[in-house]
Amino acid sequence: MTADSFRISAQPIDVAALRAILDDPRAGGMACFEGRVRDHNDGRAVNGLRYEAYVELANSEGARILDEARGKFDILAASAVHRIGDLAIGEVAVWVGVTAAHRDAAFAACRFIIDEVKARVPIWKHERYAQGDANWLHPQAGDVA
Amino acid sequence: MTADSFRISAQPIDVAALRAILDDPRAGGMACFEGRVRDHNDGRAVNGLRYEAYVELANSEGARILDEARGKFDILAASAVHRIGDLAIGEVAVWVGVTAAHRDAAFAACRFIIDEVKARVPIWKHERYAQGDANWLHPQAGDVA
Amino acid sequence: MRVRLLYFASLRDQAQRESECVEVQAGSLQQLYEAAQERHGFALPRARLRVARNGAFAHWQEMAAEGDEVAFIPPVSGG
Amino acid sequence: MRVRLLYFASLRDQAQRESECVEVQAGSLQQLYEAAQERHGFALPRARLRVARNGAFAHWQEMAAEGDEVAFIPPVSGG
Repeated sequence: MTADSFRISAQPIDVAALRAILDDPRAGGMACFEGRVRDHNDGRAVNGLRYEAYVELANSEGARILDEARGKFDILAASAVHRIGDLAIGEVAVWVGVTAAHRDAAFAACRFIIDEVKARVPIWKHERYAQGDANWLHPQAGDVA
Repeated sequence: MTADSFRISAQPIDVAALRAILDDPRAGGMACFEGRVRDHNDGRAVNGLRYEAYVELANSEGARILDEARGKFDILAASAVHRIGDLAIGEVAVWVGVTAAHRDAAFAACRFIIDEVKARVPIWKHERYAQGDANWLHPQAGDVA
Repeated sequence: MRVRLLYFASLRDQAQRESECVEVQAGSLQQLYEAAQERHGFALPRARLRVARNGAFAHWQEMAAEGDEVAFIPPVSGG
Repeated sequence: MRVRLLYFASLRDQAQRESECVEVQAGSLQQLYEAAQERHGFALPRARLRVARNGAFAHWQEMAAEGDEVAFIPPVSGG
């Protein structure tokens, strides 16, 4: 993985390795966001979940989002990885890191990337609930993510 | 170090350990910010720098900022560490991490904390320039940080 | 002509398969979904989906071509 | 009375010490800085500093008390 890339990963996300890739002597700041598996959603207890992706399109759409971020914000590099497969509570589902000379751009780009990934990249979450049932999440426009 | 604390550290900042302290099954997201030593500032090449702090007051003011963040934003926990001593280019000078059920609050609180730390906590940066001179940074109001 | 359809998430559960090859008359991507929806009883209305053709987002009005791989994209929930 | 003054960053460089104990007349924290500024030639005007007493931020108008530890806080540059 290079600094400027988006990747779908079937393996656990190695945050330390991702941070190291973004090391850059010009960088004054790195903003990052980790999405983790919560033990609840929408008021229901969650035991675990599974993500699946349309991998080919997810990778190209993710790369497009990073390109857009580089066009909109004065950043040095941006990386994002989204996990697929079975995840336990607390595991990292998505990681976004952005380096920039100044923190304004790093924060704004990081926020842009996670928002766009959630809105556009073909990845789906399947939640298993403590009560035994399970559900694919297909949010309506306007749902709180 | 506990999840809800501010600390001045004379040792290198162990980001992996800090992240682990913030693990929380209720957390849907963690926003973090790392400030790193840049190889330039204000157009001048920087070889390295030193931070010093009024440690007693820095720790109490940092703790107050974290309290304010918990009051203003719907977050689960927040930690921040600021390094003092001699740092090389690329080293982590400051780390802020915030967990929350939702990413809006995590991002907003993380940004608030780093902004307030930079504005209020008694820590000073001493830069050594490639040309051989050195300088304490005492920014004027309105300077770009 | 022959096209390959890809199903994800709840569509895959309802179709009980992740893909299928179908023989169809000339038609738009929209018509492909409508036929698949009738065949498999998909709950999601087309207005809530996006469509991709050969690995790139496409428009529902585009006509399918021989050998296309067409994916119906339910509302996403990554992150 | 006796107070202890703490100097940081450029103030410490200019004073060539990180602290000093001084015997002073009754006076405000502002007067303590003005005397130290004259003694050591501090470049920073008081208006750009904050002041702390015994480990907590204080007001320049407060009167110093016997045994106080008073810190002059130049503009900070952490982060």
